[in-house]
Amino acid sequence: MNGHSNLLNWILWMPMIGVLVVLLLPRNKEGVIRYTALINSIITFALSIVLYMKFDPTTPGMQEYFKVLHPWISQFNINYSLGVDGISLPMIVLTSLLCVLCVLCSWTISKSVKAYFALFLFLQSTVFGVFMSLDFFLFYVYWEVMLIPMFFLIGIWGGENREYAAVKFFLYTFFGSVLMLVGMVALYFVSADNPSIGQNTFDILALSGGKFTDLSLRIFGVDISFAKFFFVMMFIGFAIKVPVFPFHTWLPHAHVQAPTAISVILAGVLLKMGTYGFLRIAFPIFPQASVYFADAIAWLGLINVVYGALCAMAQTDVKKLIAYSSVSHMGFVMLGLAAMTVQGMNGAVLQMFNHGTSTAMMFLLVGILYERSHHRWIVRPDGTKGYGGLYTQLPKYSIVFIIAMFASMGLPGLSGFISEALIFLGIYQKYTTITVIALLGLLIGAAYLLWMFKRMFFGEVLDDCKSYTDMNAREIFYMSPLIIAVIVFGIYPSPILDVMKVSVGNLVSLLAKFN
Amino acid sequence: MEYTLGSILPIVLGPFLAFAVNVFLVKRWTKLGVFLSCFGMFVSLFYSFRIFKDFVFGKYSTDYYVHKVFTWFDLKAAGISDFAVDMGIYLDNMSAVMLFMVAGCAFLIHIFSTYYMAEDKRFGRFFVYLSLFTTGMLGLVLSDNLLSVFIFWELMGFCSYSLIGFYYEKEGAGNASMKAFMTTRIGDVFFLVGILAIWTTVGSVRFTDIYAAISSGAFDGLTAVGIPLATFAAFSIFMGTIGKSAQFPLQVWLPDAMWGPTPCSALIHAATMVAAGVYLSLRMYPLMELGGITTFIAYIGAITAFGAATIALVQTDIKAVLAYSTISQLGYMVLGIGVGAYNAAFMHLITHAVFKACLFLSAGSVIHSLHDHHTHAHVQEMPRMGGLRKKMPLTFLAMLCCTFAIAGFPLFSGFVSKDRILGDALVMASHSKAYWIPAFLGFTAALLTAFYMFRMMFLTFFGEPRDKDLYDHTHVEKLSWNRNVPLLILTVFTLGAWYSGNFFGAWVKVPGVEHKEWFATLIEKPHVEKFKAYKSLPFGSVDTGADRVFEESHYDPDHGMSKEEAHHVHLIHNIGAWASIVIALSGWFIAFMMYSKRSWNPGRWVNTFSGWYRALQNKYYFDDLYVKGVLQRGLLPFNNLLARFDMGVYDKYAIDGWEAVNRFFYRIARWVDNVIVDSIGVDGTGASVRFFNVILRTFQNGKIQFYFIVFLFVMVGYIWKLV
Amino acid sequence: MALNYLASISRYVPELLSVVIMVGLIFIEACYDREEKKKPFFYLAAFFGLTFVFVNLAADLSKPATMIFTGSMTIDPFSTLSKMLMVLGTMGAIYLSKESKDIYDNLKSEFAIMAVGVMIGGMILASANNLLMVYIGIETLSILSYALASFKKNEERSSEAGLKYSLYGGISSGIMLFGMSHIFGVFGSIQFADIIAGLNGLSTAQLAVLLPSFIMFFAGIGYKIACVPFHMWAPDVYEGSPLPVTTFFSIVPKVAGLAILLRVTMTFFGQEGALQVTWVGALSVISALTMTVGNVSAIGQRSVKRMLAYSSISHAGMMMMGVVVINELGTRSILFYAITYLFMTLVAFYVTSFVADKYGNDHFERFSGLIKRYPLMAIMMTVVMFSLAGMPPLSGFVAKFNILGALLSEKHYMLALIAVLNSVVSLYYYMKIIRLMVLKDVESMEPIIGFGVMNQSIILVLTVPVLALGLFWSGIMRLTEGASIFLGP
Amino acid sequence: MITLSSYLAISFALFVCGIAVMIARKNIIAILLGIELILNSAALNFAAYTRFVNHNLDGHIMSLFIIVIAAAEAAVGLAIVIRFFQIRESIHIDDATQLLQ
Repeated sequence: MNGHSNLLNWILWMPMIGVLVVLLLPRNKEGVIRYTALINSIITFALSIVLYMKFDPTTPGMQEYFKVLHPWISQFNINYSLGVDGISLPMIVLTSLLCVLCVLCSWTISKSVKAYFALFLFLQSTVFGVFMSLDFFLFYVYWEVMLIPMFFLIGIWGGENREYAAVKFFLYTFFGSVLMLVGMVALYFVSADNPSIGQNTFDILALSGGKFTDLSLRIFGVDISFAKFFFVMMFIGFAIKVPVFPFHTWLPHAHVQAPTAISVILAGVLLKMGTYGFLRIAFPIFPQASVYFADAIAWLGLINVVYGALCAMAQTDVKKLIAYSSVSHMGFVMLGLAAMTVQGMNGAVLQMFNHGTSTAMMFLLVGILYERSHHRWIVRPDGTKGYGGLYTQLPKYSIVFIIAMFASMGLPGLSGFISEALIFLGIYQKYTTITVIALLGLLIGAAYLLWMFKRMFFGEVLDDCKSYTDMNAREIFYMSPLIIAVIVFGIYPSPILDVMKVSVGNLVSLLAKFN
Repeated sequence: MEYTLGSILPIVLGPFLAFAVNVFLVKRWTKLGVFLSCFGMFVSLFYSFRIFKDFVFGKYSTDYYVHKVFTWFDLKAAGISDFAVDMGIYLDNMSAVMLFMVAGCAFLIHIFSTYYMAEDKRFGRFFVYLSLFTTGMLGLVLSDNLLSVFIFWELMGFCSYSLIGFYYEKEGAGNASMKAFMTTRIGDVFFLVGILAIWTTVGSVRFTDIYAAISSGAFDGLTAVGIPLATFAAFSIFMGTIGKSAQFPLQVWLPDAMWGPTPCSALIHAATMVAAGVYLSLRMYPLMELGGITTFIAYIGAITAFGAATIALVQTDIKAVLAYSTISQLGYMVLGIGVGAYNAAFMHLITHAVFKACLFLSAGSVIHSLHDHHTHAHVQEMPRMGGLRKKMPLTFLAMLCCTFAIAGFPLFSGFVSKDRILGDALVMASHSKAYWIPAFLGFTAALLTAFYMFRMMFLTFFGEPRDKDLYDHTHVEKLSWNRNVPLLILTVFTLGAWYSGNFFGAWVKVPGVEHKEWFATLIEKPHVEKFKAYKSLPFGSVDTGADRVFEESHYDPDHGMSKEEAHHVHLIHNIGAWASIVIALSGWFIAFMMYSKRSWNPGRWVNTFSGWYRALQNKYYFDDLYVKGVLQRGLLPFNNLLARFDMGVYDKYAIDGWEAVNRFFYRIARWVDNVIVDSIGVDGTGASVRFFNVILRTFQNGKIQFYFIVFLFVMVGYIWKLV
Repeated sequence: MALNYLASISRYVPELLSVVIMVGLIFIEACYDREEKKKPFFYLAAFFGLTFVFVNLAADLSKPATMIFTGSMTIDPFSTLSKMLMVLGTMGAIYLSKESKDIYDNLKSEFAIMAVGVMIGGMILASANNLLMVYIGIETLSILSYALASFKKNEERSSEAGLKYSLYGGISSGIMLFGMSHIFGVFGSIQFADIIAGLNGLSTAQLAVLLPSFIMFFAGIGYKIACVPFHMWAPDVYEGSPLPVTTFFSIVPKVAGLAILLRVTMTFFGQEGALQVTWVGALSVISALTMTVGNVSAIGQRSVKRMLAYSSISHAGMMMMGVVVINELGTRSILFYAITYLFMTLVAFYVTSFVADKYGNDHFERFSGLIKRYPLMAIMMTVVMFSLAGMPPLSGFVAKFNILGALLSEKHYMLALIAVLNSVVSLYYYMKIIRLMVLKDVESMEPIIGFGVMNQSIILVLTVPVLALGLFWSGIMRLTEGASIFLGP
Repeated sequence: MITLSSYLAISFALFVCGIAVMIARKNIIAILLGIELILNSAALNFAAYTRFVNHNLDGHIMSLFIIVIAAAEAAVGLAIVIRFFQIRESIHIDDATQLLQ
């Protein structure tokens, strides 16, 4: 394709336009505000579909056709440069899709609607920014700005313990990202010494390719490999978002306290930003360091899988259970990344997408249930059942729940399976033991979901469940895209795989050079 | 016959489309939906019969096959990877026979269900699941690689989950369905490991490629987690069988599967799910041999067969008896695989499928007609039955034939297949001592089988009705096509002749060859070196097999052994045959004496072996071990501990602790400001200002001056450091 | 080299102007009778005058750097910029004093006058080019500050603050002088220019004398910047003195002190050598300590004012990191930081002061639910808090980014890590206010008089740069690029 | 013969005395005096250096300014002390502890 397109600009700024419109609308016109947000997000989604259509899967790396580049800060050679490749495209589509659904599912929000939707659209735009930006500085800015709307969305509209959760999420991520900041600036200043770059730059593409392998730095008179040191820095930065084991504890709080739509965005998109960071920045810029640390990453991923699953099994709060389950599932992604094989990497990226859809379904469903029951206890603290016999009470809901559950369990025919199978195939080639243990994690994963389902849905209908109404048209409407996605991509994953396999392949071959 | 997609795909698409349509249809137009599923089944039956006929009566060759493949998805990137995941259809004699059996049983079960489930309020949904379930099994049989086997395998797992939990108002159903899914999934996980191991070694998971790889020694010298790779892979895959086919120690889920409606038990126990496990092991037989785990398999099978049979002795629920008999029979099949009776094991799979389906359906028809009008529940308890043969003669007839079959009476299918397994077990035992125990257990189990099956018959149909009230409310069986026809058809196929070919072998007789047992002739162990030549065709293409030469199969009763060896084997086979006849009869006799003539009192046995009796009633305490021991004592407390650690300890102290640390530093700062000063103020012995002791003792001190002191100290410190 | 006196004066207009303003203000003040509460003309004059000074300075920016009064003063873009900052800070403080209730009405005008005086001291300090000028500048700065600190005449805390400030200032200036005297002894001149010349051929004995003397010299400056360990007076004084004064203290003297610190560093330790190594080592330790102590102490505070005071200490530490790296980038980043810091501090103190006026104290709880009552103010405060913590895309982040860049360009990795981790800590206590303002429920709905339309709009105007400089900062960068230290022709 | 070193010795003595006074005495006035001592030691240094090392006027000017500014500083200091005294009726340094908490 020749010529050039501003599509990325449009996708990136469309939500911002929405923010402006919402802000200009009067506070009491809630209906209008809702519809504005909805229309805006739908337009964005349409644009992202157009992007998908125009995307040329055969060309590796960033697509020239979509590149946007304006100089921003000339002194630091910082540019406003956007681009899209096979790794970011699925994420962009996923984000725009989920945002539409989230707007729909936050229809019932009644507390200061205006602010809510303004912040929400703002959040959407920043997330797009993270997935599109090719300039490290820009990436960092978006990465950080994203926290601000998130903080308020959790802190204002969240559950009873929202403040603590919001602050925790904020500080945790901020801690990680400042470490990343140091790495970023350090890279900028060493980049000039590198003959292949020649100038100080934040351009991710220019920086990537393992150009800093033989640098070293002194701290307290000790010589440390530059690449390794800053890989660890960035690893911590991204690992907190994923979240990888020692840094995972913000997630249960945030997910549980956040309102439904925000939990969906959190689990569906924000967690992927961490792994996306690995794919876009940490691995390409420090390939040799990442190969060096591959074992550690694999073990951490394994811990995620098993630890998350085991913790999930003990939860009595549905949302918390699902939160831990996504800890476990992101562990699979980490395993796939650690494998650094074609299957593993592709599986990881595919899993990023699939987990986005399936876990979003789970959270949406929990939200629907919460609107009916106003609690989330599987087993109340006093030991009585929180739910029972929902299968009889809410048949439609139960069917959708089963689909979501088995999708996140990785049942063949539903989206989770293919990605997980690919990941396992990839990781097995390197770490047999880890694979076997991780598969046991898969087993536990099935166990806690089924157990939850059994406790909530089987048996006689509880008295206080008798009043619940089944899913209404709106809810069915916003669930249906996900149902379709989960089933279709479970049977025929090529639409996603085809756009990403070349880009992922390039990354793999780059890493293979340092193996 | 030319094998276009049109001639193969309908087998799967029939039920699948029925399912797909029904999902939306069945709520509104239930009747139409039900008809659709049955019709879909019929379509698949029709096409599978065509293939069956063509393979068995037409191409009379052991290595005839149809293999069509297509690429599901790929990760091809120029110069980086050419990884692609292929799917395909693989047809050979085995799958042809299997297809016919599955489609036939499933179809009949569908028909029966229209009778059995008619009053059920979820009539329609039942058929949705049924169609999907059958789709899974048929797809599994058609598939040409382990991955798609696994996919359909899991699909069936899901369906069994839904069907066992069909009456979701009951807690028990929930438990049972979860138990079934989880237990089988344990096996599945290992199966997946096996798939990965093979995939990474062979580069493909197609059966043909795996055979070729085995023959070319791709597994030699490789190891995984310290054991030879072949053993590792074989074991992992066999674990899959253990899970799916409810072998020891994962047999616990099958009895609970009774929670589902009876027809679905028939489907699960007979034709589809449990058969899948054995089928997989048969397909992977060369790998098992290579891995050298056949002895292990034999032991597993024998233990399962014996243990389940013993448990079945004490069951009073008619379906429970059948369930345990299923486990035991599956044990026989696995034992057959273990002792190398490839052909016999597969035959037993088929025969068992038929008579067990028949048994369950007839049990269903018994239960369905025994309606307790107090509790408005169907009665399954044998103690409340008795003398029912007058009420429902046809069902009685069907059940009787099946019982003969399963008990291994001559002329019935069970005899043909089981006897061969036992015979081969004897042969193996004669070769090596290691096989004595399996053989012995096998024969004992045969005795027990005969006993408990006839016990069931006597308790159910003979003697005087023990629950008069119930008996009187049971109206006499009136013929209805969708109740009795399936039973009768299945009953017909319980005759051994169909399989052994003693009567009908002539059908598949080709000029110049004498009587052949078509089954023994057409089904034989895959000769791995032949598969080097096997090639697949693109999916859409027309496969006539014209481009390949197939050697006509000839049945060698001596199995390529020397004369005296063969003589020895035949001798043992004959001994085995006679032995099993005697055993079956004696089993019947004991049951007769106990439950019909009532001259032997079973209670006495119960008293003498009370310990055993309790053990049997508790299924050897396996459930207690798993549920109470492993889950409630082991996993759940550990989880709670872990979760509490995660939030209560790690998060609370390691993460939120940083604030405390900050406050600590802050306090230190304050301390430096105040405490030291005050202490100096009180008695001038602040450690840090010892230098100024003299002055400080004489003079009191204030805060500002403390500032000065610190100030000066820093100055002095710097200067000290620098000079 | 140096210009003749008239020419010198031509470059010295701003300072003279400020003196004129100060004197003029005194006269105007005298004209009012003592019942007169609000003195419109007085403030009008003050603001016009200061604006005029500002414009003058701005015009000076483009002119080439030079030394005046026989090299005793340097007029270079750097000093000019820092002077501009001081002028702005003074204006902000004066406006706040006009609005605040924290100062007795009859003293408000005096505050303005003294503030201008302090500002003059700062200006002298900023362009001082010999020891004498440094001394005079610091003293002018200090002596008036003592008076300002004890501005609430009848309040014990205030006078005590003044007392401490003065005593502490006394000793530190004394020690500084003692150090200076030895420096003078070694080099035989008080002109920086001569000192640079003398730096090369130094005997070890001289070095042995010199290093302690420099440290003593630094004590004087460090006390003005309030860096650890010379910071102890700061919280007490900030707390004790009225809010406008605190605002003033946390801007003008700091900027002046940093300016002179930077000049001294660049002048004496510009070239490699034993001197530089020691100095850089000492400075990096001090700056890291300053930042950490400031942050750690700020967490424990209940009063927002005290919290801001401590945080200003930590910010000073941050700016000192720009001094540690002895290069253009450092200078630039310090200037940028100072610019952004000015606006942020002003807004923060404005809001705090108005809230404090309402309730009589400035505890955190007073801010709770502000968004419900004054959404605009709450949002502004939020923006500023995030900016102070260094969240993109706000100017505070860019400032931190510049400092970081300076550090890493000289490969001070450890310092950089300490800096960013500190910003995490700081985020925590800044967020405390945001949490209260946005997430908590409102205490009482009665209005806050301080938040009139005028004040709100002024706060808004002051916040605009905080936002704008975060996104479009290349302009300011270009401005600061020229602003290098002038070390003589 | 009086050399530079003797001057320096004296000034250093003054310096130390000043410090000692400031630390030791509780009377605020005394502390102010201590400050004066330190300043004087500095002034003396300047004068001495000018006399012995280099013969320009810088040192003298410094000393003069020191004297002047010291006076001014003392004045302000005393003013503050008076204010403090008016409030607390004491010039005891230990009374200046309001800002501790």
